[in-house]
Amino acid sequence: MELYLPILVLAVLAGGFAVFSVAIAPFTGPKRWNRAKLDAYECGIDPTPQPVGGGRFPLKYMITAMLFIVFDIEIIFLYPWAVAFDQLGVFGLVEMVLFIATVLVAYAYVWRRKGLDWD
Amino acid sequence: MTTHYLVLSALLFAIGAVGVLVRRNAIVVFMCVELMLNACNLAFVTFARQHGNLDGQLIAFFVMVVAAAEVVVGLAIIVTIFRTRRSASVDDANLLKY
Amino acid sequence: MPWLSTLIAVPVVGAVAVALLPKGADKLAKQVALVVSLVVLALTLAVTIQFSPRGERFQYVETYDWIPSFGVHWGLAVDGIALVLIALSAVLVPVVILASWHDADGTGADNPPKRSVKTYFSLLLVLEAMMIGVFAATDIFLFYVFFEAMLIPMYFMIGSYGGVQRSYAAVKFLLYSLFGGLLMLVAVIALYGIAGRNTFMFPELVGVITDPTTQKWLFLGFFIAFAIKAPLWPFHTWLPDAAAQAPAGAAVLLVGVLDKVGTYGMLRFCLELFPDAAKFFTPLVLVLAVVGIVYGAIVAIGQTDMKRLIAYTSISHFGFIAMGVFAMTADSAAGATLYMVNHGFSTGVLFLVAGFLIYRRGSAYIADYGGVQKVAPLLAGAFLIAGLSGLSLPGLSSFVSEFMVLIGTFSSEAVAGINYAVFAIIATTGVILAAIYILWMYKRVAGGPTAESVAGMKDLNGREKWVVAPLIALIIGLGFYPKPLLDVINPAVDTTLANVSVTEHQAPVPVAEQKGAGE
Amino acid sequence: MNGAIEAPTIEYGQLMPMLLVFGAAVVGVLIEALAPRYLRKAIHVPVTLLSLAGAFALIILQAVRDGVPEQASAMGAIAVDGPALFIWGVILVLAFISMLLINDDDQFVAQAAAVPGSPEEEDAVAQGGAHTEVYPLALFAIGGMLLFSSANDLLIMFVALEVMSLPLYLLCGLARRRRLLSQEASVKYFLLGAFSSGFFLYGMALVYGFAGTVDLGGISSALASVGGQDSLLYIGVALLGVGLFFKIGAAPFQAWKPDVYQGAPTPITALMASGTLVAAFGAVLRVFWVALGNLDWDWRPVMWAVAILTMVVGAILAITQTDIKRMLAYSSIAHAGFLLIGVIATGDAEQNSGSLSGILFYLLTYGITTVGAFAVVTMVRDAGGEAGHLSRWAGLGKRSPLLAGIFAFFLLAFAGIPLTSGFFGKYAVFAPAVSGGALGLVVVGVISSAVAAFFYVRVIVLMFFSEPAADGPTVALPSVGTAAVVTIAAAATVVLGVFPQPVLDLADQAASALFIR
Amino acid sequence: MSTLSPALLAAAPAGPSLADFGKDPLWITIIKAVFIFVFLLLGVLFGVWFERKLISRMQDRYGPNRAGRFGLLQSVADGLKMGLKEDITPRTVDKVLYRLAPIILVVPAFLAFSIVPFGPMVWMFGQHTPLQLTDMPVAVLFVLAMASVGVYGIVLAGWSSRSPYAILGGLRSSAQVVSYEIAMGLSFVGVFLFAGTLSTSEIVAAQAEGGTVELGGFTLNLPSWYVVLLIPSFLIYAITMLGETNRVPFDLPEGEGELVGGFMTEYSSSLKFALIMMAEYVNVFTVSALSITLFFGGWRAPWPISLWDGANVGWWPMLWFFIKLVLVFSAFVWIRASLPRIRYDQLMAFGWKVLIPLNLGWILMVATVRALQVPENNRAVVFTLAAVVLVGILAIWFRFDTVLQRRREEKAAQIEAEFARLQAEPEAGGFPVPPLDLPHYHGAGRKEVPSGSN
Repeated sequence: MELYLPILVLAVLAGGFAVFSVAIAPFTGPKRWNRAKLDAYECGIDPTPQPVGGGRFPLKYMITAMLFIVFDIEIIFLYPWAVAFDQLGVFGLVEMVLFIATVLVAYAYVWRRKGLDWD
Repeated sequence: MTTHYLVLSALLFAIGAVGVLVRRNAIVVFMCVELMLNACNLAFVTFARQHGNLDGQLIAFFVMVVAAAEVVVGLAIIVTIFRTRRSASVDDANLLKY
Repeated sequence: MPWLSTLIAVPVVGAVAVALLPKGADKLAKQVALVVSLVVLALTLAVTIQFSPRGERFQYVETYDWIPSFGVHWGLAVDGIALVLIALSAVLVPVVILASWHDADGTGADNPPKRSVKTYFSLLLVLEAMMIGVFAATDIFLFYVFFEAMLIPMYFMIGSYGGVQRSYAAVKFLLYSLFGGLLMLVAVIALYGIAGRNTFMFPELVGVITDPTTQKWLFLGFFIAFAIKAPLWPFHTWLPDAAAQAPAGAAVLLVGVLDKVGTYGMLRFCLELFPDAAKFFTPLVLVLAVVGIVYGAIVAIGQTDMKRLIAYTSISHFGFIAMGVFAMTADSAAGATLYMVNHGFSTGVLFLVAGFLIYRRGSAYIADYGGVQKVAPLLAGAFLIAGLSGLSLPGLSSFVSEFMVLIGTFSSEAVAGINYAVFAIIATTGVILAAIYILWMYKRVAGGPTAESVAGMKDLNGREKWVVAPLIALIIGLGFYPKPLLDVINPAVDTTLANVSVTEHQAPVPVAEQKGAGE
Repeated sequence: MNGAIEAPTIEYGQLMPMLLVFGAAVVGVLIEALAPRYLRKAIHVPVTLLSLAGAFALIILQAVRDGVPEQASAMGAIAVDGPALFIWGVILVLAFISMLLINDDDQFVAQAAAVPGSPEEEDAVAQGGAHTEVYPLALFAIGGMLLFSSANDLLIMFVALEVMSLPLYLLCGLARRRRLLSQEASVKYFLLGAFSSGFFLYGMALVYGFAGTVDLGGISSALASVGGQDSLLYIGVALLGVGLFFKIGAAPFQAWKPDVYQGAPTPITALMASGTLVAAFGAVLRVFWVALGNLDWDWRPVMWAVAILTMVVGAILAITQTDIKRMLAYSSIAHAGFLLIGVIATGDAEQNSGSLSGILFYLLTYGITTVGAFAVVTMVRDAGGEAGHLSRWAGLGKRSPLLAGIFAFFLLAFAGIPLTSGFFGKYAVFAPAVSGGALGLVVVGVISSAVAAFFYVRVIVLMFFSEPAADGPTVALPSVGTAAVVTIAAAATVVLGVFPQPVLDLADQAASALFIR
Repeated sequence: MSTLSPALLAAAPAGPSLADFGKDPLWITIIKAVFIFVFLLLGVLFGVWFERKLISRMQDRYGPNRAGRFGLLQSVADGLKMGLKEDITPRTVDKVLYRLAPIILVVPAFLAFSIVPFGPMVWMFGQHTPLQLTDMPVAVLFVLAMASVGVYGIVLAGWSSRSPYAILGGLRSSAQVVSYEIAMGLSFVGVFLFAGTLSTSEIVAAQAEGGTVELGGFTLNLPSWYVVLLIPSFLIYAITMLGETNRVPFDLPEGEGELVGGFMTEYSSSLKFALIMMAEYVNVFTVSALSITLFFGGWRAPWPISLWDGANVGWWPMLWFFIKLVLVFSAFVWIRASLPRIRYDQLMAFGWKVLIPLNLGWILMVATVRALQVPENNRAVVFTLAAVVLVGILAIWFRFDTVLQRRREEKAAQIEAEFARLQAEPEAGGFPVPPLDLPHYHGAGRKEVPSGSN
C-alpha cells in the first residue's frame, strides 16, 4: 500500500488545484450577459438542438471501441508474458506465437471486412 | 479488513443483479451485468489477498477478458435489434411468448 | 429351431414386406397379410401339438443375452397358459384380416376417406408379433417392452382407421395404457434393484422378494398397470371408447387379445412374484372384480351403441376373469385362463358380426336396426350364437369357464374372515344380467319387424362366412370338449398356484387328470 | 528477481481433439478473411466436417491406443477422463449431424447488419448467399462445449462456458426468416445468459474464498478437511448451481429456453438442444460430483426440488404450447429434469458409475433424437419459412406419411416408448436412481413422462388423425444433408432402441473409472 | 538478468530498485509530490513559451519577445489573462459533467508522472531516498491506465457540451487516443522482454549496461539503451506518442480546419480551458519522460559523460534527465514545425493497419531472439519457430504487397480509362464538365492514389 500513498498525495494536490481552478473561474472574470454567447457554438448559425444523451453516433466509433477492447485485452496478456519470458522458456514462446497468430487471424478478418476502414 | 471489500463486492453484485431485473433499457441491463462481473473481480482479488495466493488475481484477468468478449458480442446484438426497432427497451421485445 | 422367435419374426417380416409393397397394390397387400397370418397360425399349431403338457413347465425355452448391462435377455418360453393365449392370437389374426378386408378401403357410408390400406395390414401383423411376444416373454423387461410397444400399432389402428371420435379414443387408450405401463416400469426397475440378481428372467425372480411392504408396493405397481389393461373397474373407462371407435377387426384384437395381457399378467406376475401381497390384496381385487361384473353388466344394458355394449359386456367378463385369478384355487384359475380364450372367441364374433351390421347399415345404434334375422338369417344366427356364448349358455364355450370360475371362487377357503363364496354369489347375478343385455340387444337388432333401413340388407357373403365359421365352430367345439385346452392349462395353473403356495392340490398332474375327466 | 516460475507443461496429445476443433475454427475465420465470397462455403464445409470427424477419430485413437489418461492434463486444468472422452464423442457426433443441418441451405440471414425490410437487406438477399461466419462460430461453440465438459477447474469452466455461449448468442440472431423473432431471441438469450454467468462467477468467487482454490479436486479436499460449515460456501454453491442450472434449462431457470429455441434458426436450435445440453451436464456432473461430492447431503435436497420442479414444469407447460419448437423446448426442459435424477443418484463408487453411465447413454440418445426432430422441423415449410404453429402440422401424415412417421417416431422416442432409444435412455437413468434411493424422484419422473407423453401424442394425433388444412405447409424436398440427418437420427433411434448393448458397454466403460479428481 | 556477468553487475552504479520504494516518511513524500506538481506547472509555462519560441525560430521569426526577457513571461501573462476572462457556460450543457471533465482530464495527467524516475538514490534532508515519487511492479501499466482515464475526460467534455462539434470532436479524439494507445502498449512489450519488469526504476537499471550475446563464436556487446536495441519499438512509440497526445501531425480533433476546436469547442476561454491546455502539455511531458525512461536510459548520463564516475550518482542525473526531456520536447516542436496535419481516415488507417501488425510481428521477432539468449532453451525449437514466424510475416507481407499493387494498378487503369473517355467526349454523362486542368483529369500518372482507399 505504501507504494500507492505518494500517488494519493499527488492526486490530492492536483485534484485540489483542478477543483480550485474550476471553482473560482466564475468569480475571477467579468459577467456580461449576452444571449448568443450562451448558445452552443456553431459558426454563428442557430445551434442544432442536440438530443439528451447525445443522440445516435456513427456505428464506426463503437466498432473502434470494440476493437480497442479486444487488443487492449491482448496487451494484458502480453505484459506478464514479457516479464516472465525468460522463465517460461520455449513454452512461453510457442504459446505466444499461437496466441498472436490467432489474434492476427481475427485481425485479418476485421481488416478484410473493412472494419478498419474509416468511410 | 478484507470483509469490507467483500461487503462492497456483494453490494455491487446485488446492485447489478437488481438492476438487471428492474431496468428496462437493454444497454443498461447489460451494464448491470458487467457490474456484476466486476463485483466478482473485486471478490476474487480480495480472496486472493486473504488466501495469499495469486489464483484470484489471475482469475480476475480472465474475467476481464471474458467480460470484454461479452461486451463485444452483447453490444453487437443489442445494436442490431436497436437498429431494427429503434428502441432498446426489453419490454418492447415481446414477440416471443407462450 | 427357435420356434417362438420364428413366431415373432414371421409377422414382423410380413409386416415389413406388406409395408414395402408398391402403392396401389392393396389387394396384394391383403393377400400377403392373410398368407403370413396363416403361416403363423400353422406354426402355432405345430408348436401347440409338440407341446407336452406334462413336461417341463416352460418349454421352447430360448434365452439370449440382449442387453447384458441391464441384465435383459431375449428370453422366450411358453407354459400352458401362455400357449393357449398365443394360439388365441394366432387364430384371431387371420380371421380379423379376412373380416377387415374392406375396413380400410373407406367405402363405408359414414366412414371418412381412409388412408393407406397396406399400412393397416402391416400394423395388424406388427400387432400380432407383439401379442405373441408379450405372451412368450419370460424376461420381465422383455415383457414390458412388448407390453408398451404393442400400444403403438393399436393406437394408429384406432386413430387412423376408427370411427368419428377416433382420435379422442386413441389418445385416451394410449395415455391410460402408457400411464399404467410407466407405473409398471417403476415397479420393474425396483424389482430389479431390490432383487439384486442382475437379471430380469422371470424364473429367477420368483420368490426373491420376501419383504411384505416391498411386495405390496411392487404388487401395486404391476397390478395397476394390468388393471388398466384388463380393464378392471374403475380403470375401465377407456375401453368403451376405444372399442367403439376402433374398426371392428381392431376391436376384436383389442378386447380379445390385448386386454388379456392384463389378466395374464395378473396371473403370471402379480401372483407368482408377490404371493403375499397378492393374498393381502385379494379381498380388494375381488371387490373390484365383482363391482366390475355387476357394473359392466348394468351399464351394458343401458347402451344404445352396439360396440359400446359389447365393450361393457367385456368389462363384466373381465371381472369374472380377475375374480378367477385372484380366488387362487385350481378351478378358478384354470377357469379364468380358459375364460380368456373363450372370451376372445365369443367377443370376437360379436364384434365382427356387429362390424358386418354396421358396415351394411352405416350405424352403430341399436335403434337403427330391427328384424335383421328375417333378411339376413345367417348373420343374425352368428350374432345369436356369439351372444349366447357371451351369456354362458351351457354347451357353448364360455359356460365351462364361467362355471369353473364361480365354483372355484365359491369353494375357496375363507381368508381373513371373509368368505369368498359371497363374491361368487354376487357375481352370479352378472350371469343373469348378461342374459338381459344379450337377449335384449338381439331382440332389438334381429328380432321384431324388419326396419325399413335394414330391408335390403345382404346376408353373409362367402368371405364373411369364412370369417365367422371357424370361430363359431370353436365356440361350440370348446363348449362341448374343452379337455384339450384344460389339459394344457391345468399343469401350468397348478405350478403357478404352487408358487403362490395356496393350491389345495399338491400334485399337479393327477389334478389335471381329474379335472379333465370331470368336465 | 521473483520466485522462479516453472514453465507449465501441456499434454497436447490428449487435448488434440479440442485443439483441432478450435484450430479449425480459427482457420474458418481465416477463410472468411481471405477466401472470395463465392468460394467460402465450398471451403468451409469440408474444413468443418473434416475437423469434427478428425477430432472424433482422435478420441477413438486416444481411447484405443493410449487408454484413458489417469491424470488431468494441462497442469490439472482439463480432465480428459473416461466420461470426458465419451462426452466429447457424443458432442462431436451431435455437432457433426447438426453441422449437416447447418450447412444445408438458406437458414441463415444474408446480411445480419441490415435492418429487416430495408433495401440493404433486399440487396443482400438478391446477392444470395448467407453469412458463412456461421461455420467458424459454430466450431467455436463446439470447442467451448468440449472444454466445458472437461474442465477440471472452475476458471476453465467459466471461460469455456463463455466460449460456448458467446457464439451461440450470435448464431441465435441469424435466422433468415422471422428476423425480429430471431433477434429478440438473441437478445434475451444474451442478457439472461450473461446474467446467469454472473451468478456462476460470483459463486465461483465465494467457493474460491472458501477453499482458496478453484481446482475441483482442491475444492473437494478443502470440503473434506473443513467439514462444510461455512455460509460462504453454501451461498457460493447455490450461485454456482444457478449458473449451471440455467445452462441446462432446469426450472426455475428455464424461462429462456422456449423463447430462444423458437427464435433461433432451427439448425442452431438443434445444436443447442443437443450439444449444449450434453456439455452442460458434463459440467454439472463435474461440479457436483467431483468438487462438491463431499457436500452431497447438503445439495441433494435442493437438487431433488429442482429436478422435480424441472420435470413438472417442463411436462405441464409443454401441454399449453402451440408452436412446435416451443414444445420441443419444454420437452427439453423435462428431459433435463430426468437427467438430473441421474445426477442425484450418487452413492458408493459402483452406484456412481452406474448413474454416470446412465446419464451418458441418455445424453447420447436424447441428443441424436433431438437433432433429428429439429431436422424434420426445418423441412415443414410454408410461405413465411418454417411452419412453426402446431395447427399447421395438421394432417401432415396424409400429405407426407414418411416424414410424419419419422417425426412421430422421434416423438415416441422422447416419450420413452420401448423399442426406441428414448426408452433405454430413460431406463438407464431411472434404474440406477432406484438403487440409489431416489425412488420418489423416479416416480415423479415416470408420472411426468406420462404427462409429457400426452403432448407428444397430441402432435401425432394432429399429424395423422386430423384433416389437412387446405393451405397447409409443404414439405420441402430435403437436401442431402437434411436427409442424411433425418436418416442418421432415425437409424440411431431404432438401433439404440433395439440393440443398445454396444453403446451401453461404451458408456459403462467410460463411466467405470469415474472422474479424475 | 541471467546474461549479466557478475563483474558487470558490480560495475553498474547502484540505482534504486522496487525494494527501495514505499519507505519514505510522509513529509518526504509530500515534498516530492509538491516538487512534481510545481515542476509540471512551471513546465507547462516553460513549455508553451519554448514551443512558441522554437517554432518561431524555425519559421524565421521572433516569437514572443515582449513580456519579460526573451518573452519568458508570455505564458504567465496568457495564464493570467485566461483567469480573468469571462467564464461562459453555455445554456445547453450538462452542468456537472461539463465542469467535471477538465478535472478528469488534468488529474490523471499529473498522476502519470508519479512513476517517472528523475534520478538515483539521493540524500534528502537526512533521508536516503530515490529521486522518484513512487514505483510499483506495474508502473508502466499505471501510466497506460491514467491515459485511459484521461479519455473519459475527453469523451465527457465533448458529450456534456451538447454541441455537434464538441460531440464529434470528443468521439474522434477518444477514438484516436484509444487506437494509438494499443500501438503504444504493444511497443512497450519489447522493452519488457529485455528488462523483465514493468517497474520504471528497474527498467532504468536494466539499461545501465547492455548484456552480451554469443553468436557463432563472437561475443557481441549489446548496447545499453533500448533505443538502439529496439529501434522499431522506439519508432513506433515515438509515433504513438504524437497520436496519443493529439499533437501534430495527429492533432485532428482540435484542428481548426476540421471541427473548430474539437471536444473543447465550448470551453471557449477561462480557467477550464487552461486546465485542458495544461493537461495536454503535461501529457506531452509524460510521454516524453516515459520515452526517456524506457528507451533513452532514463536519468543515466549519455556515453561521453558516463565515463565520468560521478555522472550517475547524487543529484547530477536529474540534470541529464531534464536535458533529455527538453530535447525530446524539442523534437515534438520540430515535428510540429515540419509536418502537415493528416486526414482522419489516414490517421486511423495508419494506427490500425500499419502500427499494430508491425508491432506484433516485431514482438515475435524480439521474443525469438530473446529466447535464443536463454541458454537452457531448446534452440532447434526456437529456430523452427523463428523460421515459421519469419515465413509467415514475409508471406503476409508479399501477399498484401501484391494485392495492394494490383489494386493500385486497377485504380490507375480505371482513372486512365475515365480520363481517356472524358478527353474524347467532354459532355459524357450529361453534366457540364469542369475544365480539364483539374488534377484528377490529368490521369493517374500525375495523381497520387489516396492511401486510405486500399
